[in-house]
Amino acid sequence: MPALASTTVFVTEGMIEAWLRLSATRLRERSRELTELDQAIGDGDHGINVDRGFTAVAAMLDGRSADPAAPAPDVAGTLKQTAQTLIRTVGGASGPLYGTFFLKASASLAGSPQPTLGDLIAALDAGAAGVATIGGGQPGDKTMLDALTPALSAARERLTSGAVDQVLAVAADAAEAGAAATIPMQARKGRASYLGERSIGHQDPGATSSAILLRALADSFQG
Amino acid sequence: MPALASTTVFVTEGMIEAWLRLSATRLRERSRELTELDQAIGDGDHGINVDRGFTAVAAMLDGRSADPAAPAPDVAGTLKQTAQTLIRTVGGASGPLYGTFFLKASASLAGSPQPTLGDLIAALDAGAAGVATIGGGQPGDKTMLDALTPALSAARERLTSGAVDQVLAVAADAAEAGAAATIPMQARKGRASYLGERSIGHQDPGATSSAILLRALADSFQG
Amino acid sequence: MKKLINRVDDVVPESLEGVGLAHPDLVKIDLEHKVVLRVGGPRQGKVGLVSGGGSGHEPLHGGFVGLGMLDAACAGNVFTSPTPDQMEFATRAVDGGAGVLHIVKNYTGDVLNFQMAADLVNGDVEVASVVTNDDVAVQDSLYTAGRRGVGATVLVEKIAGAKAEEGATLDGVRATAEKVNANARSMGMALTSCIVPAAGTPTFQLGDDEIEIGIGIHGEPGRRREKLVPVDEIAATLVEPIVDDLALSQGDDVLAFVNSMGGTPLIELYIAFRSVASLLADRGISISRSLVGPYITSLEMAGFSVTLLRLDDELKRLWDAPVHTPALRWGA
Amino acid sequence: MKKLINRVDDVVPESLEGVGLAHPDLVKIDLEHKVVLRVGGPRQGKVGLVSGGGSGHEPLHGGFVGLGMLDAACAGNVFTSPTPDQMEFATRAVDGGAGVLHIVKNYTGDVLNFQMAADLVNGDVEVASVVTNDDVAVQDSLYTAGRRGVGATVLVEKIAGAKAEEGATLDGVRATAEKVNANARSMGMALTSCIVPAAGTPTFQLGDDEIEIGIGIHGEPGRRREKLVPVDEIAATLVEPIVDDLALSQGDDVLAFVNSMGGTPLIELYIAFRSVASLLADRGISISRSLVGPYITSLEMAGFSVTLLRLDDELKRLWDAPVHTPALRWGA
Ligand SMILES: Nc1ncnc2c1ncn2[C@@H]1O[C@H](COP(=O)(O)OP(=O)(O)O)[C@@H](O)[C@H]1O
Ligand SMILES: Nc1ncnc2c1ncn2[C@@H]1O[C@H](COP(=O)(O)OP(=O)(O)O)[C@@H](O)[C@H]1O
Ligand SMILES: [Mg+2]
Ligand SMILES: [Mg+2]
Ligand SMILES: [Mg+2]
Ligand SMILES: [Mg+2]
Repeated sequence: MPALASTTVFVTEGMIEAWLRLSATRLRERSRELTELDQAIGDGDHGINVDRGFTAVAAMLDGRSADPAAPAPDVAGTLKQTAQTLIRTVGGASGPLYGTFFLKASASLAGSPQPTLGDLIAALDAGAAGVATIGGGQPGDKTMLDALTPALSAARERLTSGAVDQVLAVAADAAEAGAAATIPMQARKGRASYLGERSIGHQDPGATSSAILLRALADSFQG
Repeated sequence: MPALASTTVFVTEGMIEAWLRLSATRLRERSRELTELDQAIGDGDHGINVDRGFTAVAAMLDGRSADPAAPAPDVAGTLKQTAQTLIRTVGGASGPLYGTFFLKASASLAGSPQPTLGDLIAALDAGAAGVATIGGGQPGDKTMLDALTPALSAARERLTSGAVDQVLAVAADAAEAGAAATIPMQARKGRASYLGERSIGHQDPGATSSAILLRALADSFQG
Repeated sequence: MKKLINRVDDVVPESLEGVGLAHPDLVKIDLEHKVVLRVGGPRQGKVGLVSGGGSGHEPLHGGFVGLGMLDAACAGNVFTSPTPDQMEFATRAVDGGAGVLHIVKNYTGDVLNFQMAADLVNGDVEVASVVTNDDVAVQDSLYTAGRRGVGATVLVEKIAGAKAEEGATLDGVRATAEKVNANARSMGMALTSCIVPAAGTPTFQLGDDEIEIGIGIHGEPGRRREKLVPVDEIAATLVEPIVDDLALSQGDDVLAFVNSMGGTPLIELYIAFRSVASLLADRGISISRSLVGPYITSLEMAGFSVTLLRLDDELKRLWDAPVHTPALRWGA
Repeated sequence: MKKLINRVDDVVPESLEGVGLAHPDLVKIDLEHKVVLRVGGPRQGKVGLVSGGGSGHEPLHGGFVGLGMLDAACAGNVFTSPTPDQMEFATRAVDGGAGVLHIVKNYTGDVLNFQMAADLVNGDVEVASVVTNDDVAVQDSLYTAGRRGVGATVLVEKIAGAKAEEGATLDGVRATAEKVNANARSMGMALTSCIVPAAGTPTFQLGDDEIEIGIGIHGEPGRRREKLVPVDEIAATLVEPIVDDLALSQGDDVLAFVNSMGGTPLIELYIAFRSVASLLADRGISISRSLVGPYITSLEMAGFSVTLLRLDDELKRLWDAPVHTPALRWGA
């Protein structure tokens, strides 16, 4: 993809589908790693949970495209179906949280039939805000917000100056750095908070899966 | 002890006590080994059982001798108290079986205030017969009878010709050989019989504890 | 991993099917939603009780569906909260017009999913909820997820169930449930880890002489790791913070619940009960009701937890009221 | 060895004490004789039921003392038959003039010790005995110790207990007990070994993918060692010899008892129950009563056993009769 100034680039439904499918593949590949992170400071199911959820998302996309009667999907609609699928199949904390993330992102795009990359970043920002609202957390609590929040603000900063791939690459980089930065944190939200000081020294599984989602976003839009 | 022809040698109560105490020591030392044999073809308690029983016998002897009011014990009385102690403290199969062994031996000596070694061998023979009666077993069934029966017939054969220590040494040798000979046998009595062919290849724990008793008899009378 | 299962993915549905086959007089299973329903429901005019949570804690919750306890239980995947659609289905299924109480253990996932479910039935079914949070191993704080819900959940389900059976209103049942939760505290420990079937490996590793104090019911690490000590000492470590937090004192009357984490056999559990009883006797606290057994477990984990509930006459009456479920039965 | 105990030597007495402390309304403990006694005994005119055996099988037997089941249970050391003096004490303590039934599992030690006890009370108390021998994993033969007594023992205690409660004579109670034993067969398997506290090490070693088929309740080796397979297949291996030996056929009605060996949690046990139910359904055999849980265990051993009892109207009535013991309770 040529290095266009990213604010003017349109995000198609096909690009979102590609992102979701690549996310499903990556989460499956790294499911065991995520579960092991969750064994250390949680209950050892995070990789299983997100793998189950995104496998269902991929199946939902397959089912939809195999159905000749299905209406042509748009970005907001796909994000909403993703949210519903995650809420229905994941459970645990990450089900409602990722569900809310995609639901709020979808709502933010409801009025944009042809969203730009800027709209998408704003939508994901709304998604992260939704996570913060229902979960009551904020960056520094050792949760997925520690990957999402820095990623989206890095993207926002790059938006006017950078090309699409740069914008999403800095977001993915920031998400990965944010996930790594959870290691020294003491958890204040989610199951890891029960551990108190013993949560220090381990990377948060949800922040890690969020970084995987953002890297998949960058890679799929670039590809 | 000089090498007297053994039929004419008297067996004192003190000799029986020495035997019982040495048995208690030996069974304690070899308790784990007996338990491991029982783990292979039984339920893993034989060493624990006989150790508990003979520890109680030793305690009974101690208690008796510490009691100034206790009547002077005789051989038959000590064997009977041993039987009662074992029946009360061992449980399992070996409790009633060894209990019967000592009870029947005691009964056989009831009319002999000054038993000879020959009387003792005959008494132990009666004990083994008691084991066969209540247990319904016979030599070859892979039980304690495979040590007791050959030991007592070897002793009987040596009685008229041999010295005390020889008589009891051949008995102990025969008991140990008998215990070893249980290895290739398929069990027909006791818990090991549940195993069918899988009982083959293991030495019977009860035969082993019987051999320990007979070796203790030889060693204590010699000493 | 050695388990009595067919396929990892079938663990929860097949176990639910087994419950249905073993107790057809008490429960029916909706396999699509993985919900255990009391037979003969919904009961007109009776407040419905719905609970649920991750699987792996059996008999909680499905084993407590029946007369005098729950009307429905939603089963999630192992150690994973069920989803809002399951809870929505259960809530609608048990509503007899008097409203439905959600009994929720305080975990982020359970709380969020039950909240979403309540939103989904909003306007159709009146829903109240009680969140159990009795685990004193966790520091309570506004700035964290707070204490976990553990053993008290069983007692809430029994006692609120009896209250609902008496014909109380939704508010009344909720108030009783909250009273139980407010008067109960728990703490647990583990001798061994558990193995989440889909993970296939132990959630944590303990040395041959190590125990985990303050364990939760998902194999999540506890307060600290210690050397194995006699159970009298372990029991003291668990009982003291409970007694302190409940401010129990001489003359108080409690229900003592000594719970197996799943792999601990009764012979040991009763030794632990003896330790607990003697610690309470030392403090002049009397045990007038007791419950000993595996009621809220963590798969095959070995270990136990202690829950104490301060009793009054109402709680005793409701505890003693008839109950007939797969896992708890008396008076009926 | 990690266990919730204080000292190895105190395991049995402290566990008994715990039972007494947890269930003072049902049982009292004679610690000197290690006997669990039903409160309010002896009952004049009622046949007394005494059982007992090695410890480590809890709740068997002490957990089954109470209304409609046992009058006394003698606890031996772990996996070691109790001694005649314990049984003599229990027999005398429960005799209400109508005689006493000894319920004995078929192990050489149990049989011999109960026989000695019967001899000790001869002339004072009329004693009858029933020897349970339901384990089809063991070949029955006159020339061996015969089959082991396992799961049927629980059913005998329940059903003979109900018969005695109805006021039947000693002969009548004995006949009912024998009828249950004659119509019941069992088989078990293990995923892991157990550890006898005094031994301190596992009784046997199983590989990470191995199971023991035909295990007894003392960790004694079974029929054969196999690779772990899905529980549907394991259940078939256990159910087939039972169905054959009982000659069960289409239209028969059974009680299906799926028992945890101690360390197997309910989530797995219900999957096993489902397997058993589907195997029986395939053969047209209907399950009209069921029992699922840890009732005759082997310390912390993981595994399960299946017991099937062919039912008729009398057995159903007696099974359904009220029972109130620490481990089994309904109708009272
Ligand atoms: N209140 C919260 N806000 C944001 N993220 C949270 C919150 N609670 C938990 N999380 C995230 O969820 C992750 C755990 O997800 P998962 O293991 O799937 O659920 P559960 O904790 O229910 O087992 C954590 O690593 C954390 O990133
Ligand atoms: N019928 C019998 N006759 C003779 N000896 C027997 C008989 N049954 C068992 N034994 C002996 O008892 C031993 C087992 O004793 P022990 O382990 O103490 O009892 P249990 O088998 O009840 O656990 C066996 O090794 C065997 O030698
Ligand atoms: Mg988790
Ligand atoms: Mg043995
Ligand atoms: Mg979870
Ligand atoms: Mg034994």
